[in-house]
Amino acid sequence: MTALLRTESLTAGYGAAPVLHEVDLDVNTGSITAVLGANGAGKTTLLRTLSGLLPATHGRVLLDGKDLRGVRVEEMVRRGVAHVPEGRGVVTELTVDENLRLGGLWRKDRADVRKAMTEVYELFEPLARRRKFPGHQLSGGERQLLALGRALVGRPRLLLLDEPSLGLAPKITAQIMTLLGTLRDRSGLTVLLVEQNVRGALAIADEAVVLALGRVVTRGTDIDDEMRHAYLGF
Amino acid sequence: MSGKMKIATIVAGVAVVVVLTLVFPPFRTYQLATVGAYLCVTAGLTVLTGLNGQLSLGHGALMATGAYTLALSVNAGWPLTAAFAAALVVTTVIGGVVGLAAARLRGPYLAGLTLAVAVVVPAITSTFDGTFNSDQGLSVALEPPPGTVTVEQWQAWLAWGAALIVLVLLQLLIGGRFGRELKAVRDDETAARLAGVGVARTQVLAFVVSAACAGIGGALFAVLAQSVSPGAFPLSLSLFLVMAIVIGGLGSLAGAAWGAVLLVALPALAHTVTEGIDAQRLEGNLPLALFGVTLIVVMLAAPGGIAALRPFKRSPFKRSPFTKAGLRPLRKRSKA
Amino acid sequence: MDRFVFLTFDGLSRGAVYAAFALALVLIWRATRIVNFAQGAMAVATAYAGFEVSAATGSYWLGFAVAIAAGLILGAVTERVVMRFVDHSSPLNGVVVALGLVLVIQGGLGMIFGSEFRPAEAPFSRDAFTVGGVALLSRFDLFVFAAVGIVVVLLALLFTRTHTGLRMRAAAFAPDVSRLLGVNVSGMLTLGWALAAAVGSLAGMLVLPTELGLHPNAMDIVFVSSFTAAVVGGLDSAIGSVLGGLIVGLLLSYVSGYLGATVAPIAVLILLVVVLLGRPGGLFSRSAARTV
Amino acid sequence: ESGGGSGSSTPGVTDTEILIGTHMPLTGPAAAGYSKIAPASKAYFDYVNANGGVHGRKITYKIMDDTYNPATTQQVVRELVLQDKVFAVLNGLGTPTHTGVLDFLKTNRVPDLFVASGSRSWNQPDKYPGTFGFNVDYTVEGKILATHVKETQAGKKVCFLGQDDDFGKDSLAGIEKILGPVAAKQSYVTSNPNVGPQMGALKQAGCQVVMLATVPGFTALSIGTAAKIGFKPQFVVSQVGADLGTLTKSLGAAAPLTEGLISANYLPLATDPANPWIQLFTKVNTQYNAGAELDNNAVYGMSVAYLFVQSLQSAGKDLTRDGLIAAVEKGGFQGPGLVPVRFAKGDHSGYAGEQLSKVEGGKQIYFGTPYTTDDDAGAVTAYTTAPVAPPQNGIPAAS
Amino acid sequence: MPHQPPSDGLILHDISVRFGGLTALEGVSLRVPPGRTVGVIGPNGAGKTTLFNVVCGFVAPTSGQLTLDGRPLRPRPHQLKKRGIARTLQGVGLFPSLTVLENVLVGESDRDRAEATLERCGAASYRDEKPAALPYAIRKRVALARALVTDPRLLLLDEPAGGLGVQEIEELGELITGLSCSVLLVEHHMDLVMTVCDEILVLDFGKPVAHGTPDEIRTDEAVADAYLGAAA
Ligand SMILES: Nc1ncnc2c1ncn2[C@@H]1O[C@H](COP(=O)(O)OP(=O)(O)OP(=O)(O)O)[C@@H](O)[C@H]1O
Ligand SMILES: Nc1ncnc2c1ncn2[C@@H]1O[C@H](COP(=O)(O)OP(=O)(O)OP(=O)(O)O)[C@@H](O)[C@H]1O
Ligand SMILES: [Mg+2]
Ligand SMILES: [Mg+2]
Repeated sequence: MTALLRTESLTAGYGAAPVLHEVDLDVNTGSITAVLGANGAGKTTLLRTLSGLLPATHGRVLLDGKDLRGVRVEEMVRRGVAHVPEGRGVVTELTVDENLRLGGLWRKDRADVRKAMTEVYELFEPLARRRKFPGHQLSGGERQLLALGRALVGRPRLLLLDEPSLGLAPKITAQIMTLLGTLRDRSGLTVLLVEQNVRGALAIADEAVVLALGRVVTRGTDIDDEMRHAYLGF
Repeated sequence: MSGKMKIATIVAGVAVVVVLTLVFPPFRTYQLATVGAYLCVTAGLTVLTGLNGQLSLGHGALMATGAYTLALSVNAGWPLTAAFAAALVVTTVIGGVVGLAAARLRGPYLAGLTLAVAVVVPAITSTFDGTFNSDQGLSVALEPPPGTVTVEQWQAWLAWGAALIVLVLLQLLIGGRFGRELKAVRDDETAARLAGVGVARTQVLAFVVSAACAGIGGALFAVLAQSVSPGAFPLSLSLFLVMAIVIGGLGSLAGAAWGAVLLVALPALAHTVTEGIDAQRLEGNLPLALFGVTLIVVMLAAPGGIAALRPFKRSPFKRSPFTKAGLRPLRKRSKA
Repeated sequence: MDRFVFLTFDGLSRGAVYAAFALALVLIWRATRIVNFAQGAMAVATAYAGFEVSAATGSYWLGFAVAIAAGLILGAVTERVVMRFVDHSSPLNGVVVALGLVLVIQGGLGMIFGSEFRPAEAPFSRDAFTVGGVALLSRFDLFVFAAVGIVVVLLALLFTRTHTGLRMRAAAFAPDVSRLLGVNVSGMLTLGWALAAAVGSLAGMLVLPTELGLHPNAMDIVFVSSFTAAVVGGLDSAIGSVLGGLIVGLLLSYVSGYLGATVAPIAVLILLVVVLLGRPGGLFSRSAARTV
Repeated sequence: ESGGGSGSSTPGVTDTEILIGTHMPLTGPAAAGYSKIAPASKAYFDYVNANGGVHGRKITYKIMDDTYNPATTQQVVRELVLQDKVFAVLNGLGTPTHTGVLDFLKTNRVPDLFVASGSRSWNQPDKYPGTFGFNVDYTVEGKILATHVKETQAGKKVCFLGQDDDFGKDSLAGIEKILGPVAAKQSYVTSNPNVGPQMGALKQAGCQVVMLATVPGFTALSIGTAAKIGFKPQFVVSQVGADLGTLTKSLGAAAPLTEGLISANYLPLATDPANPWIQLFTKVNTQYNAGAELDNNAVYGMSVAYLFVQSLQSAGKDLTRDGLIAAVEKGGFQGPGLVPVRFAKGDHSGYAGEQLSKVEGGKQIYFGTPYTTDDDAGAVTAYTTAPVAPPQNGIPAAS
Repeated sequence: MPHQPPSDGLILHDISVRFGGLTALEGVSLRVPPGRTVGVIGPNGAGKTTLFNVVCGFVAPTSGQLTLDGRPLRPRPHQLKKRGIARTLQGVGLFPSLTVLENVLVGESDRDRAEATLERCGAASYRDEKPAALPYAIRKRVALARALVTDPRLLLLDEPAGGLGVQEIEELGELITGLSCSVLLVEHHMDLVMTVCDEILVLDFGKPVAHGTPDEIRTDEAVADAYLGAAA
């Protein structure tokens, strides 16, 4: 397998002191990588840096071997990267339908966008009931579904998910994890999955990366007990 | 800075100004007096707009209320202190009425309502011209200052005495619980309600407080000019007040002070800089344009206002607006 | 009765003009969430350009086209050169910069063209058709109605039917999220400003012939009335702003006609209070947002 | 201090210079027209300065922009008096603006000459001994215009539209002194540029003559609006709002509507090249006013400056503030005016009357003789003294 | 904390809420007895937050009654504090321009109490920081502290464990168990709900579908079907 995404000593932060330190990462095409770590470890920061919302102060990000430096945030989605940010990012003033449409606006293949929207509505039934509702009326979980569904409408190659299970009912969470597995297997989707729901994430992940204080402390297919105790608290 | 330190700074600042009035030539003293009068208004407005997030484009009208009340009281033979008290009471009441309506409104809708308040002054003075004497306004018959004090010094002391009281009271008010509640309401009304803060009550109170300050400021203007007329309180005055607190630094009394200074100094400076040039069409227009350019440049270079500038810490130019936008937490923006 | 009919038509023709300008305010509000206080000054600047060209070439419509084009350019330039560098962490920063722009534009126009009134010609006769001795509407009024109607329809289509409209709204509400979704936010802002300024210029070309004439401050009062109209109708609604414009126009006309011109601003204030207390987001506002 | 005899102790006066100042709207909505006045005055002073000045002193004229905002007027006048220490304030413009500084100027004993407004407030010698008017007052004008209407339009229905302030009220007072109550009266406010309802009402009242106390923009608007609704009365317009150049520009293609418009004035019209004063002012204007056009506003500015130089000449070499005021009160000035200025010990009002004008063939021309009257019950009488010609060098001689 | 035990806690009687055509709650009755912890669970959009909004007065019920300690409750959000009710929001809902300590002080201006509560919620070391720069978990603790500082008799917690790590949730569980007030808890994290709740109400499409002890709910078929799925 080839690395779809690669970071080389990636360093980033918000002020003078960096939050991420020299992060090296290889994410293979068609794999699910779980990014784990305690609160404040820098998981969200990592995703924001990958999608370009936050500029890297040092190091670089490669997608398909190409350096992403200088690529604008709005360009990323055209390269197949979809970022579902922490805190959902539903445009609350737009309707559910408009939010979903927004996810596929950049795509030329209109027919497929419509198809993808239909799929999302089938998948996430609560959204189907609320097509014409403005986003602000949705419940917390419904918004999370909407953000996720919107990313899927773009048919990304690489999906950056920041705690997708936040606020979702257990049944739906499980459904989504299954869906990620299916998409990986069927269409070679690559996922970088930030989760607090460690068990659920590890259950489908091909690989796991544990961050602590902005550094990668361990990675691999299974996390040993020592690491679990030290960094994940169980 | 602790609350006590801030009050000490205010007192010291006012003391310095009073000393200046003793050494300055009369026109500079008069300008100082004007700054003091403006300061009362900007301080109140920054509490309303800066701390509580309510934009008022109608504070010029509240100043007019204070000014007319003082003029009518003085001309009715009331002593100056009683006239000031009357101005305070009347503007407080009017501020309460406007505040009650304002508390239901947000953003541009509040701006629209207060804008309508701002432009109603001339209409009222000419509708009730028996009392307010239409466009020509009223003159204010003031007693000459006591002893050897010059008129300008007397005016400056009056203005800065009032400013001292206003600033100290406001500092006491915003330094404590009320200040927190103002900001809480501005930041998140729902969370504020749940924390036990009466949102409407806080907003009305903020309006009343700032209206009272505007009333005092307006009354001082009546004393400074010894006359009041609607033309002196145009819409542009209300807009300039907002500009002053934003450029000065929104939400802090220091910013209000900067704003008051700028209101007097900037137009004068723009005029002085262009004085040598006298081509007919440039006259007046050049300072105007220069004034505008200054506003824009300051706003772009120092988005937090002058009071927020820390010249030796970090240049404001270095922060690109784009990375800045990227920094904003997504959570807050999308209200999710 | 004749008087009432006369005042009604007078108010409608005046109101159409406010509506035109309110539309520009609504457009920029929807596209950028900014109330552009410089809208009036920008419109005047482009109208100067337009009438200058009309005077030089003798063709009203050439000048008209130039004014609209100048609006597009001025709007885009304003966004690219000034507005995009404004820190929007406080919404007031944009307001202050816009007010600064007003001074720059008015000062600049004063320097170039002087502060005398210049004629602002109307393309059609302003003589009203009279029915039974009562003056109703003029050809020019009909032109204004038609222009406003077309703009309303186009705007409604733009915002609700087109991808670009959706992009513009998303960019205005949630810039960061929109960028993640591939929306060229900065482009949308530029486009929003350009379109709004062009609509503003159109409004200026419609308004100025009914005003005292062309002057750096010519739109100051129109701005106030139109802003009121937009607020009455609801800033998010194009239809609302047109209705708001007509309401304000009618109110001013009836009040001036029956009670005297002096009390008109008081009537406007009362209108605002009544409307906003009932509907704090204007007549055409949607239901209040869920906050918890 | 102003009573001191030596020039050096008088503020603003040195052996070589006299510093005076004024406040005017140079920017903002009120600047239209008015912004040309002060530069014209200044041009005339430059002309005088280039020809040796007055008693060897050059006149420096400091023009402050107050945007017609009384609060700004307060600031700039204080700057002139306290900071720049001007000798006098000349031709400060506007009723509400200047009213606010009357007391201040009085307290500081600053001569306040030739205020640019027709309000009657300037004529209060007891209360404001240093303040003098210039313009004919609105009531006097109203009486003169009304007399003409009474004589030529007998039996017609006469109506009135005026600005909602002293200008409108004083005008109407003058008109009604002659005609009795008008058939219908309407008012407008400058903040609402739609006079449709007002003109509609006048049309409905069947008015045949409409007398306007309006500023130029609203004169144009009223005439335009009337035409729009098919209402064509005889317009009789106050001098303030009847400058044909300004009206023509405002009306644009509709300019022919001004045909037949009746007004009055007390200064020669800029469009009369045969008038020797206009010839003088044209010369000064080309040399010293940066190529600006000589319109009636410029003529006004130069006439003010001329009268001021006359006053200085009359005050003598030993210039003091009291001396200047005494010289103005002595009166007897003869200049470009069609009627005399009235200055005397007990009278500080300006021009005593006006001559009627009419727009004919796109040109504003005088007809008949000038009239004078007072602002009270006095009769309107013809003034028959022939106008004087300007001095050879264009500068008033020391008297 | 010594305070008068309330006579009979919060009682919701047959509450229904409709938003236009949408029924968010239908015939919900519930009692939260003093000192007890009651959980409300259900699929997304089931009406849990709406139930809280009814108790807090953000939403007026279309029908039904509320009583608190035997007295009818016609709540207005900012008067909840007086009636001894506190609530956290589903998100975080901190005031971004106030420091952590000031955030808590808005709820209760006694400085010592505020600091003690922060300490108890494990956020004392951040007292002078602004919320924006803090990790999500810390922000949630501060929000909890702001609710707790008013010393409520009834605490409404809307997804307090959202975004928290395993250890954090354990600590939160201990904190909730240690509270002497009654608690109404909405949460999707089943481990937490099952350990801290005395009884649980399950909503689906606004209707109560089950009510019972954690053990009863765990084994309820309908609940597994609608809510827990295979994960249970
Ligand atoms: N906007 C910001 N400004 C300053 N510091 C920030 C900002 N956002 C995050 N930080 C800091 O960066 C560090 C990492 O935060 P990040 O949000 O990446 O953590 P996380 O692993 O996603 O945690 P969580 O599980 O709480 O979401 C934290 O210490 C936080 O305080
Ligand atoms: N103010 C409102 N206007 C319109 N619909 C609303 C409003 N509030 C809630 N709803 C709808 O009512 C339903 C219940 O919403 P609620 O927020 O109570 O769900 P919830 O059970 O808290 O879900 P979650 O677990 O996802 O937070 C949702 O479908 C929502 O769209
Ligand atoms: Mg995170
Ligand atoms: Mg919820």
